[in-house]
Amino acid sequence: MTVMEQRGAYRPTPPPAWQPRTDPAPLLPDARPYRVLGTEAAGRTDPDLLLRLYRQLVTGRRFNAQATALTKQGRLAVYPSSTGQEACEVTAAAVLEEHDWLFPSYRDTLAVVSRGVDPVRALTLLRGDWHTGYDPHEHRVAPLSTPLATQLPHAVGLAHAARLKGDDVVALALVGDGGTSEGDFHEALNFAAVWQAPVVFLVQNNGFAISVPLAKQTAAPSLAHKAVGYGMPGRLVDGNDAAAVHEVLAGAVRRAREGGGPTLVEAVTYRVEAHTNADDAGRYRSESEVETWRAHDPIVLLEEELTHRGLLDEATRTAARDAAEAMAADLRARMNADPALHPLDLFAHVHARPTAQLREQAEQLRAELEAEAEGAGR
Amino acid sequence: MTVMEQRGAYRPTPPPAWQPRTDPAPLLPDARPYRVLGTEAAGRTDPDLLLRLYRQLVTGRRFNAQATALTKQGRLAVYPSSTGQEACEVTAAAVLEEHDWLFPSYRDTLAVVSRGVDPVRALTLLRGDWHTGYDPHEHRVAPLSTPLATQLPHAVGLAHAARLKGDDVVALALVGDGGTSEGDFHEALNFAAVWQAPVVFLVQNNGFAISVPLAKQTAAPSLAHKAVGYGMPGRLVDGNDAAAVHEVLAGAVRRAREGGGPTLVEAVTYRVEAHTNADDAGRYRSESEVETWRAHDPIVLLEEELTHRGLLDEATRTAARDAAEAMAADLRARMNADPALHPLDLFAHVHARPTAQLREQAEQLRAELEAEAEGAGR
Amino acid sequence: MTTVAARPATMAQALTRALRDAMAADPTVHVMGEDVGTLGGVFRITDGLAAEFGEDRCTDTPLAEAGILGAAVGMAMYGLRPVVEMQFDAFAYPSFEQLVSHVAKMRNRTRGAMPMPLTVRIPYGGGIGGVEHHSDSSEAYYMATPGLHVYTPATVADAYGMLRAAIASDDPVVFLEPKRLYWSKDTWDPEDPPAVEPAGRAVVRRRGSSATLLTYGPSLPVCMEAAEAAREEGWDLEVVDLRSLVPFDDETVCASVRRTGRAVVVHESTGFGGPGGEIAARVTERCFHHLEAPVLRVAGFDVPYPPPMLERHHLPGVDRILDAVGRLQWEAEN
Amino acid sequence: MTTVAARPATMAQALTRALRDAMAADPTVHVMGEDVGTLGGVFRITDGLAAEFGEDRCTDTPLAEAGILGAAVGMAMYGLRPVVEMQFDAFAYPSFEQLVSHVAKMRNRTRGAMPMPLTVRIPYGGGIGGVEHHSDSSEAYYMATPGLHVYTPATVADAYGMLRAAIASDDPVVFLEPKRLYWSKDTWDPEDPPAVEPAGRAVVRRRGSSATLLTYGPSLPVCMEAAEAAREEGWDLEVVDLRSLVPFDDETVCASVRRTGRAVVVHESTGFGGPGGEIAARVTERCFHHLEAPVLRVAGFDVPYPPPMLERHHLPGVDRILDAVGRLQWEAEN
Ligand SMILES: Cc1ncc(C[n+]2csc(CCOP(=O)(O)OP(=O)(O)O)c2C)c(N)n1
Ligand SMILES: Cc1ncc(C[n+]2csc(CCOP(=O)(O)OP(=O)(O)O)c2C)c(N)n1
Ligand SMILES: [Mg+2]
Ligand SMILES: [Mg+2]
Repeated sequence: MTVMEQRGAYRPTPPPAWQPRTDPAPLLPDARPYRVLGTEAAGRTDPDLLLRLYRQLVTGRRFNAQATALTKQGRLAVYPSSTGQEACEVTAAAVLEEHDWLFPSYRDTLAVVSRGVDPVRALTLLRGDWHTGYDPHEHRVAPLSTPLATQLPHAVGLAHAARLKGDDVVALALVGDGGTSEGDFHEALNFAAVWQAPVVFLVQNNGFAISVPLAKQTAAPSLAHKAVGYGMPGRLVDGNDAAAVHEVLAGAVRRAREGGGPTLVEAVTYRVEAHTNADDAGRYRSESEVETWRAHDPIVLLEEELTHRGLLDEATRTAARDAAEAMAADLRARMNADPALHPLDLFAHVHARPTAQLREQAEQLRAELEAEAEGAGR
Repeated sequence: MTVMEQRGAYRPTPPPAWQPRTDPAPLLPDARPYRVLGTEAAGRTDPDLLLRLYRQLVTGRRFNAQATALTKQGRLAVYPSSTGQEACEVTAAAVLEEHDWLFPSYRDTLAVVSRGVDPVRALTLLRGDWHTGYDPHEHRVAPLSTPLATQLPHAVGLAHAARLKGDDVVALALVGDGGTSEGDFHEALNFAAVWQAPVVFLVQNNGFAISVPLAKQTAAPSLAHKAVGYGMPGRLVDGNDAAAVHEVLAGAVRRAREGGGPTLVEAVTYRVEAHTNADDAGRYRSESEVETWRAHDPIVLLEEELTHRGLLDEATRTAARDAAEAMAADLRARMNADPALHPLDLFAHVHARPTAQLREQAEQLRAELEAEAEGAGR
Repeated sequence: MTTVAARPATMAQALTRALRDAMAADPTVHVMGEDVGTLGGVFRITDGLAAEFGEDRCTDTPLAEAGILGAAVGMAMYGLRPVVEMQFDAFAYPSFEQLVSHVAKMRNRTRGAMPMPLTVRIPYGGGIGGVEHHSDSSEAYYMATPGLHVYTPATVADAYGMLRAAIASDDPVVFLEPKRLYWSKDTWDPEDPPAVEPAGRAVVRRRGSSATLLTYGPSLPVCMEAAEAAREEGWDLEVVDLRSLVPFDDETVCASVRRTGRAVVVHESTGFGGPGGEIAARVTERCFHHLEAPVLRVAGFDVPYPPPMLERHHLPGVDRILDAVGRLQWEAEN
Repeated sequence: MTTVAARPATMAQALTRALRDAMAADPTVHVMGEDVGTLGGVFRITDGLAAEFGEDRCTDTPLAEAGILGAAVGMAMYGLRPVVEMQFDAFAYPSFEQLVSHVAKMRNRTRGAMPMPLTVRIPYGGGIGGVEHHSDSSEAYYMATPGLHVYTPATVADAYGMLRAAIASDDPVVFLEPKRLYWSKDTWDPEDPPAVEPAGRAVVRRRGSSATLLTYGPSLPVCMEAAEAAREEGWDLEVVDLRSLVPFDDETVCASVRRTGRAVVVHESTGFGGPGGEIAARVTERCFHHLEAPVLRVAGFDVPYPPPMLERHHLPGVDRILDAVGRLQWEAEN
């Protein structure tokens, strides 16, 4: 009797019903980054939106250049530029409603500014006069987060809290490719999926974490593929294609708003400049690699599309450029002054009310400052 | 002119070459847990292996029962039983070569014992006389790890170190379903994949993290689906089917040994007893749910297969039972004695050489103990 | 609420009652952590809360402490008052970055715009026969982190009052619960809870004139016992329960030490780098000319917390406290 | 090695040289961390190591500090001597659980069978105009963790010698590198490195008779400057560089304080709960009858580290040190 024949008579104990908790198929990202500009999909785009994004990209690029220049003039302690990534930065702000929240990472000053925060205030951290220069509640922008990926659970918690309260709030959280390796990334995505929190995670995969290229960061097919492990959809998009980023992010935000839960979006882009003004990118990558990406510049891509559609005349270009220059001039002027500093602020916000010890320490500093002033007065 | 017609003449800037870093398709787990016993695949199994596993399961079950009994007698501080999960526990040890390493989680005393560690030594942690009772190098078993998931990066580091040295070592690391939510799980899997370290991660998904059911732990299609996000294969297996677990783990170990890199295996099983002897499982799950799983018991499954194939006679059963009883009797006897304690060991291994301060403190304790002994002697 | 007993009540019951009352009084109070919902926590402190207030108010989270605390930070940003339970002291460590870099600093970072009115409850300390990682005294880490408040009750009534105060605080509070006092009983009546008083003050638990024992949490009962035993030796010891390690009540502490002229700090935490150094140093700075002897410390040894069968040798006990009191240079007085 | 300059050398160069020599001397030494390979680290301390020893010996890891340290633990289990670089002080916090629960405890847990001969290099402290999270002084956390050694060099020669000693140590060492001294220069000759001496000893950097400044790392140069300035006020200050916070060199420290009768502890770390409490307390315990005044502390304020434009108000400077010396009750002497 063969084993096969035996099977007929044999009724093994059935396993308890087992079901995949969600169907994995729709969670998987496309095989290649989604593009709109220069593809058939571009025909569906709203010309006004494209023009608006164009103006913002031009201003954004200028902002990055101006901020980098300010480091050279000693007006900023450091600036991590998002040049080349402006399509992600401005779009992250553009897809949100006023009552939504943005959770930026340390590189995302441009997204913060695009959301309406006064550039001078947005740059406070990098200028060095205080850690955060704006009231997060005013524009619903969390502080720029320096410890990588730590802002992601904050976004989840805030979105969850808003949903519990019945408020219409979506949180969009930004993180870099390097940040996806941190445990906090994992924990945040898991919480978001379990709680079905209205959060969108946008990973700007700009190819590097300082000097470390993506290949040393992950062996995943794409970062968007991480989504399936949390039971949320992963979307892969060309991060230099502003229209594509807009469509994908807007869709994810809509989904979150409608109760569909979180989405992980990976935008494939490139950090065209060095990590910060203090970094020497020549130590870890070739100029020719950078050149490839300069050719795929988000502004150029959009200009080509707009030009092709006859939407970009010289007047529009000039207006965009002028607006950017005006922003830069204003920023330059306002940053070209020493901020008013209050040394006793050191003690003002450590606790709701200073402890007796902090009051003593503040008194000590006050006395020192007075002595200093007297000494200077003499 | 329509947009479509325009496309013809328009050559948008091409994106830089983008390739998924690995093909995701082969990384995805099967849609349902892989089974062998009671399926056609059972015909391929080695009868000797099945019989060996059978004997180990019977002994393992008895070990769990005996250890739980020892808590009632006050001989163990606590015991987290792996009853119902013995197929995973004994197989995790069975698939390894002598020079491989096992990284157990706190519930895996049975895996440690199955690897050859003296049960009394394996139980030292839970008895409470020292944190680890065995020399990890002797059987290449890391200490039972209580902080969940923290042992996973250790396994990766060890496997990586061995590979750098050119040694033939595979590390098999155990973790629970709850442990997969920790950041360390994420970081370990990512490091393993980037380094292509010879590690196998076995998640025993036993349905609960203490009281928290899997549905509150993750929204993923399965825990095995997390693998794709790291670029390693995910395998889903019926954790109560010893033959299936053996086949899948042995395959993953082989792959790792041959330089194919890490694998994530999710074994779907069930914690039949309470979290520990101190837990009251009735507070969070129904007896009927437990009953469903008792019917899918790993020993019963294997007995059915063996019986059906005519491999299990009464003598074999009796021999297995007798061996288990002998193990239990020996364990009972040897645990039924107060371990020799050396209070000054508190200071012996904090550093390679005790600091001056620790020497002082040891002297203080020695004096106290002497005074105590004198007092008792009086 | 089914578990609140009539008097006498345990510290565990008082804590449960505090959570319940805080949740009833303020809909923004949310309890979250591992096993806090259906199970009511491994120490049953959150027992009944999910049933009474729903799982959205008392939530079983995934098993990830950084995620729990990080999510709580986000919830606090939105105006909630999260009360996080860490299952054991050593299992709070994964959330250390969230605690130090965000919880402690968010208010300061935003010039007060984003306060962090959250409470992190951590069962701490040893003496319960716990296996490794279940008996750490981690208060030194939290004391060294500006921006946090650190409370630890030692009595049933304080467990209630201080937990209410912690939850009501607009600042983040690390609330350290001495595990081995969970089942300590007192005649405090849970049905008639005391008014919530602002924490931050130490209290003299026993008046005495010979020397002051400065202690907190799990070591308070040991010090009370030592003070009783000291009478035989002719010492009349004062015992101060610090209650709040941050803010530190220099006033009460120094008043006592100035009165007695001698002090011993007693805690379970390791001596080197532990809380006792700070306490002894600041008392000495402030009371130097009143001191007849250096402020001594009785603490856990400078070793990783021992396994259950050896912990009695590690924990400060009555004898070790009396030995230290004996070393307070009594001859020098004459 | 292309970056090691002729004398005088910077502390950064001495550290690089120490790593290089350690790697050359012992094939089990592996350097790992974020950006340590191709880039040579953000402070260039690992510059040239990947080129000389290959990427398997000096490895750019994924961006995950717990993973880095956890993997290093596993590598140490297999007999390697990992040297981990944390990029900045505050970015070591994600690895806190691995450090406290494993690195510090593994040897003890296994009765010596599994030592952890690994080094965790952490650039620490402020004064470099760093934005938030780039200037923390986190030594109190590590001092409070039994099982770790904690070293911090203050001179170029010590940077070399102590890092070699840390790597050679069979115990885990948290090696705190004062960032603002990275570019400090000394005539130490990298081509003729001093013999590696066992760390764990303090050293008197300046002899004096009036009072002792107890300090370490970034505050040593400030104290030396203060000692010079004090001469104008008629004080002849002794300066002790602690070098090793764990183990602590009570002998050298107490010998100095007994000689001078007065002491001030100086460090950047916040005062409350910071290292100074332990230091002051243990000095007082041991030298009480030699003290003319309480041991005072000059430390960072009890606030989160300030933004660059305000840090000068936070950091202990010469004036604040002299003020403290002035409060050492000089009248009482007469
Ligand atoms: C927890 C933590 N570790 C390390 C750092 C130091 N650091 C700052 S930026 C950076 C690289 C970030 O790379 P990525 O996430 O890809 O963002 P990108 O800089 O490309 O925008 C590192 C390692 C940090 N800020 N936080
Ligand atoms: C870091 C950490 N957090 C919390 C705990 C407390 N704890 C012990 S077991 C357990 C549940 C573990 O669940 P799972 O990972 O599924 O393993 P199982 O118990 O089912 O084997 C928890 C929360 C711990 N040991 N470590
Ligand atoms: Mg990047
Ligand atoms: Mg489980």
